[in-house]
Amino acid sequence: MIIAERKPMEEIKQMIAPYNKLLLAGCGTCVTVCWAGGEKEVGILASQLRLARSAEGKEISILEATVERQCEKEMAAELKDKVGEVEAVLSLACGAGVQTMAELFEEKPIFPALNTAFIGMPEKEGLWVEMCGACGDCFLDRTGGICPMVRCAKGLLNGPCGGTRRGGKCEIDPEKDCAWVLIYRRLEKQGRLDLMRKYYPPKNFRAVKSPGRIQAVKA
Amino acid sequence: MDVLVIGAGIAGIASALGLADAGLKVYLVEKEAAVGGYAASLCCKATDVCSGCSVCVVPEKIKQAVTHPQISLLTNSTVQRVGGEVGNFCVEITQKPQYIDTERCVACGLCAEVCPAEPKAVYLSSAEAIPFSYVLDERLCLRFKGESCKLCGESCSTKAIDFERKPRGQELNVGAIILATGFDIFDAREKGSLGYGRYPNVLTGLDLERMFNHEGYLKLSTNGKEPKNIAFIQCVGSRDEGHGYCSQVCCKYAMRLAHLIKYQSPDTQVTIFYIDLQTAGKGFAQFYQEYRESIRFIRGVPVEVSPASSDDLEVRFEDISQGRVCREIFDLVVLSVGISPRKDSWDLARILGINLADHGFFDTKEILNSNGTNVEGVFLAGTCQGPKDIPDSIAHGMAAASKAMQALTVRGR
Amino acid sequence: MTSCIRDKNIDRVVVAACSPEFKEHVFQQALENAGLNGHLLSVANIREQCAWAHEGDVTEKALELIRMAVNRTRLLQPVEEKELSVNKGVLVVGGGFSALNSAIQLSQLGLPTTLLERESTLGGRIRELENMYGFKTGPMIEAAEGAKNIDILTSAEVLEVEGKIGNFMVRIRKGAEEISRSFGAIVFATGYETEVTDQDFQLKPGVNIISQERLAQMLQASSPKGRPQTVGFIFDFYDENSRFPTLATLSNALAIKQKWGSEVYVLCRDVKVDSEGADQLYREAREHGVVFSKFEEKPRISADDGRVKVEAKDVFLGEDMTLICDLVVAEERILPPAGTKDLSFLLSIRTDSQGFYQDENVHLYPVASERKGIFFIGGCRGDLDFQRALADVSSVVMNVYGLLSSGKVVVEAEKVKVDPQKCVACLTCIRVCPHSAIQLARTEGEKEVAEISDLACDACGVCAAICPAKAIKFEGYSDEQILAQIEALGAP
Amino acid sequence: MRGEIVAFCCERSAYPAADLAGKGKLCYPDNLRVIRIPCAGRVDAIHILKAFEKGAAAVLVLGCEDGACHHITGNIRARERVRYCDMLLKEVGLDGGRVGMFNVAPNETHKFVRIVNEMNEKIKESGETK
Repeated sequence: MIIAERKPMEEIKQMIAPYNKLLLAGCGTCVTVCWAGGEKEVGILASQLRLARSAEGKEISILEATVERQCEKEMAAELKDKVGEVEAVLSLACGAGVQTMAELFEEKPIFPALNTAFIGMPEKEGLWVEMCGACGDCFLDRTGGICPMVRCAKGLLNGPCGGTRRGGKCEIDPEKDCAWVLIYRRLEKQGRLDLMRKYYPPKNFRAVKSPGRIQAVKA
Repeated sequence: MDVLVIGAGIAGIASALGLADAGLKVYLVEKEAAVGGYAASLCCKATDVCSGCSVCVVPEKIKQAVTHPQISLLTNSTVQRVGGEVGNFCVEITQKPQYIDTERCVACGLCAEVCPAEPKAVYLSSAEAIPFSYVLDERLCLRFKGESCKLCGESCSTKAIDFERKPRGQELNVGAIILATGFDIFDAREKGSLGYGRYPNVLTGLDLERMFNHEGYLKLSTNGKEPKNIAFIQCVGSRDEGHGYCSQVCCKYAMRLAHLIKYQSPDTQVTIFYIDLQTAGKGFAQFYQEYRESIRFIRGVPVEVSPASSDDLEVRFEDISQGRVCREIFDLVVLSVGISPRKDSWDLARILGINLADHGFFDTKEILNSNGTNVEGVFLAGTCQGPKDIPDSIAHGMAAASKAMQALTVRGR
Repeated sequence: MTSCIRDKNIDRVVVAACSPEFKEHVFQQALENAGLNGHLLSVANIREQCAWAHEGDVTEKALELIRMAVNRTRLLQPVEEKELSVNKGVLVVGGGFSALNSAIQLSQLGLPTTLLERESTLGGRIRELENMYGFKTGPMIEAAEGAKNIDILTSAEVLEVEGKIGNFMVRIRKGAEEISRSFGAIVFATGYETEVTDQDFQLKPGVNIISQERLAQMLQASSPKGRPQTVGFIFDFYDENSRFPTLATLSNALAIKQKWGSEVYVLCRDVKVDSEGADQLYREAREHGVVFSKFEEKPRISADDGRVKVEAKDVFLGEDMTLICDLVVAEERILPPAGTKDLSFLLSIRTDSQGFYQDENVHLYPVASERKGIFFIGGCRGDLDFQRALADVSSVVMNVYGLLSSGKVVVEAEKVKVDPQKCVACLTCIRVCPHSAIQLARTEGEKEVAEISDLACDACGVCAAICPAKAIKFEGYSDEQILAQIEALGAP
Repeated sequence: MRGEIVAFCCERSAYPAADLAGKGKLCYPDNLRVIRIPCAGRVDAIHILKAFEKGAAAVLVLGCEDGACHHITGNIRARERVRYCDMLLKEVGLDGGRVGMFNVAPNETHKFVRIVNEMNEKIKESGETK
């Protein structure tokens, strides 16, 4: 799932400074699940912006709407009427959603209210951790299902850096586990520790050719 | 089958709720005008966090009981006579005249405004009282002194006042009876050397609880200042000649109150004089270490409190760890008074034909059943059986309800 | 009021009067009597929180409070009551004193009970108690075995608990096989464990240092060979909250005096006498010549030529004393039973700071847990004495009986409900629900959404507040209804 | 700004405490508007923000004592949420400290009155009452 978080308020305020009629568009999928851009967050941000404007003694009119997935043109198109009523749109979707909106409503400025952070999973309610860097060349088969590229602070592919702290914690952030300690333990459990001895050449980061494009063969 | 619960303190309320939730009709008889007993007059002892005193459970249980469709509440009422046997008790109850109808009174206060008596003969007993209604005190009312005053009755817009009310008797038919008459607080004046009742700055733990409830903070009655050096004396009316038992509540309430005082004003000194600290029990271990750091504990029970100056008190005690008699000055002495059996237990014991145990609490039939009595169908709940704190009283009240239910079910078959 | 509602065809009611605390249900009844759903009512509290709370003219405020109530009432929807049937069967986990007694009492009230014991025989630690209270284990087990509606499963353990009060599905391993059964409520009476080893202070059980349990066995044996001349008891050694060990010590010390006539010393910090009859027992022990010595610092224990040397600083004497004992009875530290952690995780139930079942929350005492229909009694929820454990037993019986006896429960249907269209199945509500009342509905052919059990829900609204998709509506306290009250602020 | 104090009161603790304050005739500022809620954990950021939008000068969330919440952690969640709201308000230029979470037991009337009075003093200082 895509994890995002709200941009700093100052940045948002600057983006929308020239406009007095706005649509706050939420997205009902990934960013709802990670508490960043669902209907609730739309309401909170709208309220904040109204308060900010009224503190400055200025008017603002805000429409609020949330669609199932902003990254689908058909779904984003549901916002057509509302977009027509406003001067600009503040999208609380991930980068894909913002761009879909921008493509769909070319005549209106579409601003991102979120910073899209990573692909991750919830550790508990309200805490998400990065799991996947979308490198396009998955090698989880040989690391016990743990990706050192994103879960090791240094992105090392051939074992730990040597700075691992007591208790298997990361040298850079003692709050975090050393990914390679996790990998070792996992492989040990599976009786596949021999994989630790193998050397793997530097990763080919050209697997995903930007701009990425995947064509399903069956389509 | 219906059940009678005598006493609407926390144990009686727990019993009544247990049975009512199981679908039985319950008569909850209370001697006083308001329900809740002692538990309802205690203060919350939470600081930043709940200290587990359970006082906040009480108003909620009261609310559940008074709004429960299966519970009939009879306040100002006493049991006069009991006949019959388990499954078919016949109980005679008398209700004191209710000159002000609690159902009609809206507590607007007009009656008190017009009352010419001094002090006023109509008043609210307390803000916490439930039912919340004015009461007419016949000892103060001019009308009951032969005058023809009826100002309050005329002022009452809901016509709640009726001077002609007579004591009301009624007979109830019940299958089982639960006694939950509670306790008397030990009268600290009996320990004359500790000065309660003679020196204004000697208070009981209950006085302190009520002061926190009514004022929100402590102040000395002599000079209106906040006390800065406080002594708690444990086991006043417990574990001595006449009271060969531990009252179970005093150590914990003293420590919790002491901690609350330290929390409100950290520069106040608090000393607790004790024999054995009773720190066992769920949820207390985590606080005890904290208490040890903030409170001074001295092993030994003081024998005498005497005035040192106009405001201060001198406490003479044997410090056991030093093996000598010491004197120290405090500005407030709190006596951690214990739980005593009710003085009127004897009357109920006679009416019901049940036994009293050595200390004066109601006697239980056997060690395996602290709810049962020598009379089948009569059960004990809460502190009328022996000292208990609020959670234990609730548990014991529920247990009595369970025993009554079982007795009725077995008979019903 | 009832006739007015009926005659004028009124569809919602605002009462501007005293606090709803004690009277709301009266007005609700009036609505119901008029054929109107009782939830279509708001009470504007213009007495306690307006007229009585301020000096001077508060008419403006009263009007505003009424406007707030009117705004809320406009949006109210009826909440219907629904009758759900519940399974009357009760699962009692454990086979010790509390478990046996509660099973017997439950079955007497006509509730079919299943007793599930981990060991191959029933009884648990009851035999240790025989010494203290003089009752017999055998008849108690026989009573349970003889009762016609008690089903006994020995050598069995709980693997999984699913579902809600009234219909818990429990997966049980019995020996080699696995069985699944449904129960209306579950009572855990898994007891406690004890530990006597303390390496740091050399207080480890051996020939001369024994546990209370071992002592109880020795006392039961008719003629012990080589009666110890001097016996020392030590407690308050590990922690200072031992209630049950104190009682065991007092009664065993007395028993030794009476049976063996040994010199008996009891070393402790404080004698815990806050249980019924404990202070009397303490007196009796002293009268029979048991010597009590209190310490502030932990005593030092060492071996001394086949005997045990105990050195402590007595607070009464103010000096060091040395005891040479033939036998030292070590305090048993009361611990939660093994597996408590796993089981509490499995049940999503919190334990207290000592690791026992049941959170330290006064509203759960004595026997409830945050999940309706799951109860904890006796030693597994804390260091209880005998009387308190018994009170637990009867309490839980009353609780369970009140819940299940009629075979049905009336609930407010869908008071808190999930809008399946809006729910994105993010699991947030499931993770935060304090009562484990929410689960993913796995209806075939439809998308998975969160579903709130009317039976298990306690209507706190935590889920409605946290739902990022605003898919949860709490009728009476919905976002719209709360915001409508705010909307009325200051508006004339 | 008109300067109301909106208090979200848990119906199990602060709401009865407010009632009891009235019954005891303990006076507190009449700009207090109590909204009854089932648990402090029911209060959401949007409720608090909207109250400010509607001209409230301060918002109080009053729940049970920590460790004595019927819903185990409802009051702790409320505290976190209030802290979050304080941050949201700061972001838009409203001074911190005008939203607060406090614990009140059902019989702690004096504490209830003190909390309301203190908040009222605070908003008076910043000149936002009528």
